[in-house]
Amino acid sequence: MKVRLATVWLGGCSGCHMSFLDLDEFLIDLVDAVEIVYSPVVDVKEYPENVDVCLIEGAVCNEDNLELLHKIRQRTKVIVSFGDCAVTANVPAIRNQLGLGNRESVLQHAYITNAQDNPSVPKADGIVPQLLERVMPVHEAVHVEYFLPGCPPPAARIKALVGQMLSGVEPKLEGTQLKFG
Amino acid sequence: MSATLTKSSNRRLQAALQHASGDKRFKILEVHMKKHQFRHDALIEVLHKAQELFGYLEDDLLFFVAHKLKLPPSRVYGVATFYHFFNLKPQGEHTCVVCMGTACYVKGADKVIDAVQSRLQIKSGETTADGKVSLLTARCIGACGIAPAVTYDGQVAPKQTPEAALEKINQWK
Amino acid sequence: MQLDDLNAIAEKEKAAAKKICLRTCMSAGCMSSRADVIKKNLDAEVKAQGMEAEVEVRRVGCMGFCGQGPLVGVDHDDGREELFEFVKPEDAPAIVSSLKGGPCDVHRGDPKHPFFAKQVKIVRANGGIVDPESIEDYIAVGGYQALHQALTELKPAEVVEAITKSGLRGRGGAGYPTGLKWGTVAKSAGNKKYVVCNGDEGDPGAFMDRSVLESDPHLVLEGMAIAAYAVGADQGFLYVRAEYPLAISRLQIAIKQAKQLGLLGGGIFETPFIFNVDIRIGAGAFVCGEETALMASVEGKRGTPRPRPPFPAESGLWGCPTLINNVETFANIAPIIANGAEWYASFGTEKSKGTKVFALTGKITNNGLIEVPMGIPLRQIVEEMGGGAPDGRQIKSVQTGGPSGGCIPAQHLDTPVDYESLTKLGSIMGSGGMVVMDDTTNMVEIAKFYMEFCMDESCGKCIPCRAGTVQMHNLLDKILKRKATARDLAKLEELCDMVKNTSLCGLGQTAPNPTLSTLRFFRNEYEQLLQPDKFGPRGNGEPKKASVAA
Amino acid sequence: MAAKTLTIDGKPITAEEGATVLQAADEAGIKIPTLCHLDGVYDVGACRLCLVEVTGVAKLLPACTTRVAEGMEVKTDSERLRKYRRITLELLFAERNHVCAVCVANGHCELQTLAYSQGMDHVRYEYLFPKWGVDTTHRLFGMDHNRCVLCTRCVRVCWHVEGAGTKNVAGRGTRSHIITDLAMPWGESDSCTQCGKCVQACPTGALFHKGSTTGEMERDRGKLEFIVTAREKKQWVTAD
Repeated sequence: MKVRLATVWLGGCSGCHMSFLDLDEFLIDLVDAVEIVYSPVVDVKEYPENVDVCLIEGAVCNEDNLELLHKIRQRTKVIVSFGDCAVTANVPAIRNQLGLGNRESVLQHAYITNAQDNPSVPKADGIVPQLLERVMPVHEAVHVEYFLPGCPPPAARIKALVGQMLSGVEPKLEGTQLKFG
Repeated sequence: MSATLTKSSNRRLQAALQHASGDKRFKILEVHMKKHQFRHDALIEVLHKAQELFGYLEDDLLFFVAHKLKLPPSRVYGVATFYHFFNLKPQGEHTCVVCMGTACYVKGADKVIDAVQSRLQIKSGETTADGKVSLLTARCIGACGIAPAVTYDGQVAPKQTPEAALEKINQWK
Repeated sequence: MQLDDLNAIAEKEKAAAKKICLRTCMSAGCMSSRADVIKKNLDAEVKAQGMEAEVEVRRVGCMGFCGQGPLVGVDHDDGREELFEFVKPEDAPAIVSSLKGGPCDVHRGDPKHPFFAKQVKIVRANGGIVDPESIEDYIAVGGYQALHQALTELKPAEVVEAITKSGLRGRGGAGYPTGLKWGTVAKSAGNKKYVVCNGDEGDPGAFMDRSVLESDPHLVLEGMAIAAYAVGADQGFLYVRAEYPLAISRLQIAIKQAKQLGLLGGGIFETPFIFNVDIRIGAGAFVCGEETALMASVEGKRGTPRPRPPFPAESGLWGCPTLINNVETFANIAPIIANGAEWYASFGTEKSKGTKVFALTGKITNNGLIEVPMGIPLRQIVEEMGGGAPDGRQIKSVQTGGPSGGCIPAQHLDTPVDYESLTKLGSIMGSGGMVVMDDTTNMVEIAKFYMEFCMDESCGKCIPCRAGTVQMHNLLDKILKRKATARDLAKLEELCDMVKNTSLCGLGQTAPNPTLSTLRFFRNEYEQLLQPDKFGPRGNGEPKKASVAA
Repeated sequence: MAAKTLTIDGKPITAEEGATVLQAADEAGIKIPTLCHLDGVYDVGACRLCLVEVTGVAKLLPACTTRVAEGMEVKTDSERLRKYRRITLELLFAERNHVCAVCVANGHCELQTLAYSQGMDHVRYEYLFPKWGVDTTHRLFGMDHNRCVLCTRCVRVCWHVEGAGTKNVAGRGTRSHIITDLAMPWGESDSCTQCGKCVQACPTGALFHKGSTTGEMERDRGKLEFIVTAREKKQWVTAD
């Protein structure tokens, strides 16, 4: 049976997914071993049940992120924090330095101060997700099994971890493979 | 070609000395430093004296001390900010120091400070906007036998309650 | 000054004694309730009632029963003793007229109360008896005789030996054998040596040293002088917290008086021994109680500690051999020299000799200072002397050692109070703070209280203490806010272990103690606050690292 | 000078009397992780990364300030030490805002290198996200307090090598921070000689040459060693 693999994109720049696509021919090997059941690159709307492995890119920035993450944790055996935003909260968390009220000030800055036209903060209950008071790395919200740092993690590093996992050994990255940034 | 040599004069020191020249307290401070033979290790005693004279340690004053004791200004500033007894900002007309030592804490000092904070609308370490009252906490003033203790303008008051503290504060404000 | 002069002063003082002595406590606790006005009114009243010839109103230091203050004690010439408690300035006429049998409804205390009766006073023998601002008073009770004896009858090495034999251990907290420390400094090579008295009593809930300094400053000076003679130092520093203005002013007076009589300075008792003492005033930094930080502060620097070795005994102030002892340790020296090491060693237990002063505070009926022989069961202190918890509550735990110590639960109240027994229970003797907590106390909150203290007082030099205390504090806060899971508690315990073992100085190394000790004895209080780990590893109980075979 | 024989991680070693365990290990090719240590200035034993186990000593000892002794048995790499080092690094990363991805020192940072070499793949403690500023008032250099680990290397080189005493630590505990003179903008400092030694000494991206962007801030530590060797050993040309 193929491994049911999901990849998820929370608050991040999608660079980690780009790096994933840089796996080139390894992607072809991967297709033999895994079934991609949920990902920004496939058209599935609902996160499915019984997922074996989920790579999560991005920090936990808004209520949607958090809700999805909780669902992922309940439906997934192994979660991998994929890239620095997921592992450290990285650049999305810089707004945390502004302390309480940082939500309002970043929205003000993005949608009013820097607006080219029609300055207004997007608000629609139930449609536009609320920003969390504090951006978190994934493991602060749910338990995470493995960490794959890097901004973005180079394809070789992704291959190493995924490869170890698929071959059934306990995944372990070492040395420069753990380098942040 | 002729080389030009310039020497930027220390404007900050001159400003500080200018400031000092018209103020008797600097003279008193200098006498105190002399008593300690301008020794480096007298820095903390000198800062105590400076704060006693001026109420707080402003930049010019620290610069003056650094100059007289022949210490780098950064060292003087580092010492002044290490010890909580020294204030680098002016304090209020009155000070209220709530002791938060263990004995006072288990006997309700937290309730006293909560009451005072909400009455004055400031947090510990702050001064009211009108400059009337500074609120501080102490880490144990050694008056545990009469806990909880609060020091009002330097006078220790025993067995304080939120009501007693507010009564005192209301006399000031 | 020679022995005859000393004796002459003592005789003169004794001859001047009046029939009745009204001892007015003028220590910081009673002063906060206007003890100064009480003394003034008593003076005026004695005059007004024409009793100046037979009544002396004496300013004295701490009597110990601070919770009942202000206190006035009465000594009659027939040996009768009386005690007035909760005295107000307007009570003066009644108290004075009562001496002639007049009516007096001022609250009376019992001088035979177990709080007093169970005490053995060595360090505090003069507390509440002598006028701390009068060197003659101190000399009249035998003061400076021990210094004379040391200088004229003993070689420095013999003084060290006496202290070693007495079994005295450092009263600052760690309990290092005092004689051993003195011996090291004495043996260290160097022309210049220093003696430092650590009066930076920063433990919240402790005020033994303040009381000793305020009540009997000469006892400490005499102890320092004997130490200086023993180790070969000629300069002393007395480091006192700025929070203790009364202690500072009394020490200044004491130093001045001792110099005037030639008991400090050059050629003491006409020997070649020279000893000067300077006061150094702290400025609000708990870490300066740590000896290397204290030395940095004496040198006028930021009070940050440095790694040991080298120990101060070899390289201390300005690189010179330096002896650092705590106030109470120095206060034990003169009595040991005067009465002999065997006499001292007859008090206490096998490994913890002598007496210890404790500040008994918190949820306890009788608040105040007590001096008890080492080895006394904790229960005797809190129940018999302290009178148990007030308002009909039960004692839950007794905290000793302040932010470096731990909470001893009620089931261990029969533990003897000595260095080893307290350490075995995860606490420490500490400097002598004893804060009683009753059954209304939340022990996790207490742990957080102490952690917050350590976090605020961390000097910031080493990473484990600077950043670790913050994280431990935040984890405790998270537990108290009912947001933490068992994983957070595990993280807290791991951090406690790490900070304890890697911090640079004693502050960081002991900062986890209150948390560890409450975890040891009150773990259920933590666990009750934990939340289920809803988003923990999937399928609780399963192997955490499920491998995914293709 | 007398030589001392000891073992480090089981390897017999001879070191000069007075040498530190760190020096002895270094000469024997055993690498002990350090952060506050800097060749050329005195040691403070503050970062606690170089703690080692010494047989017969209950406490862990900092290799940088512990002198070698005859017969000493040192362990530099036990399970326990590795765990403590990892926690120390996690605490540092959580303490300030170390965002490697957008740091001038990315790829040339001692903190970053220590983190991956000690196997730190994530930080388990909550990030504190404090608000610290960046001082770019100096003509040549900048100071980003968000990246500072308070190793005090800059303070020590400024005082002991340059002799200017411009930098020092102010405040205490977690509010400790590096200051210039009386905590004034660096560009207004009267004492700064603009020598740049502090920038060379900094292990992270806290001190940088103005104008460097992400990953561009490389340092030349050799310059400091050169000055110290020249001053102390009167040697201006050395083999390494």
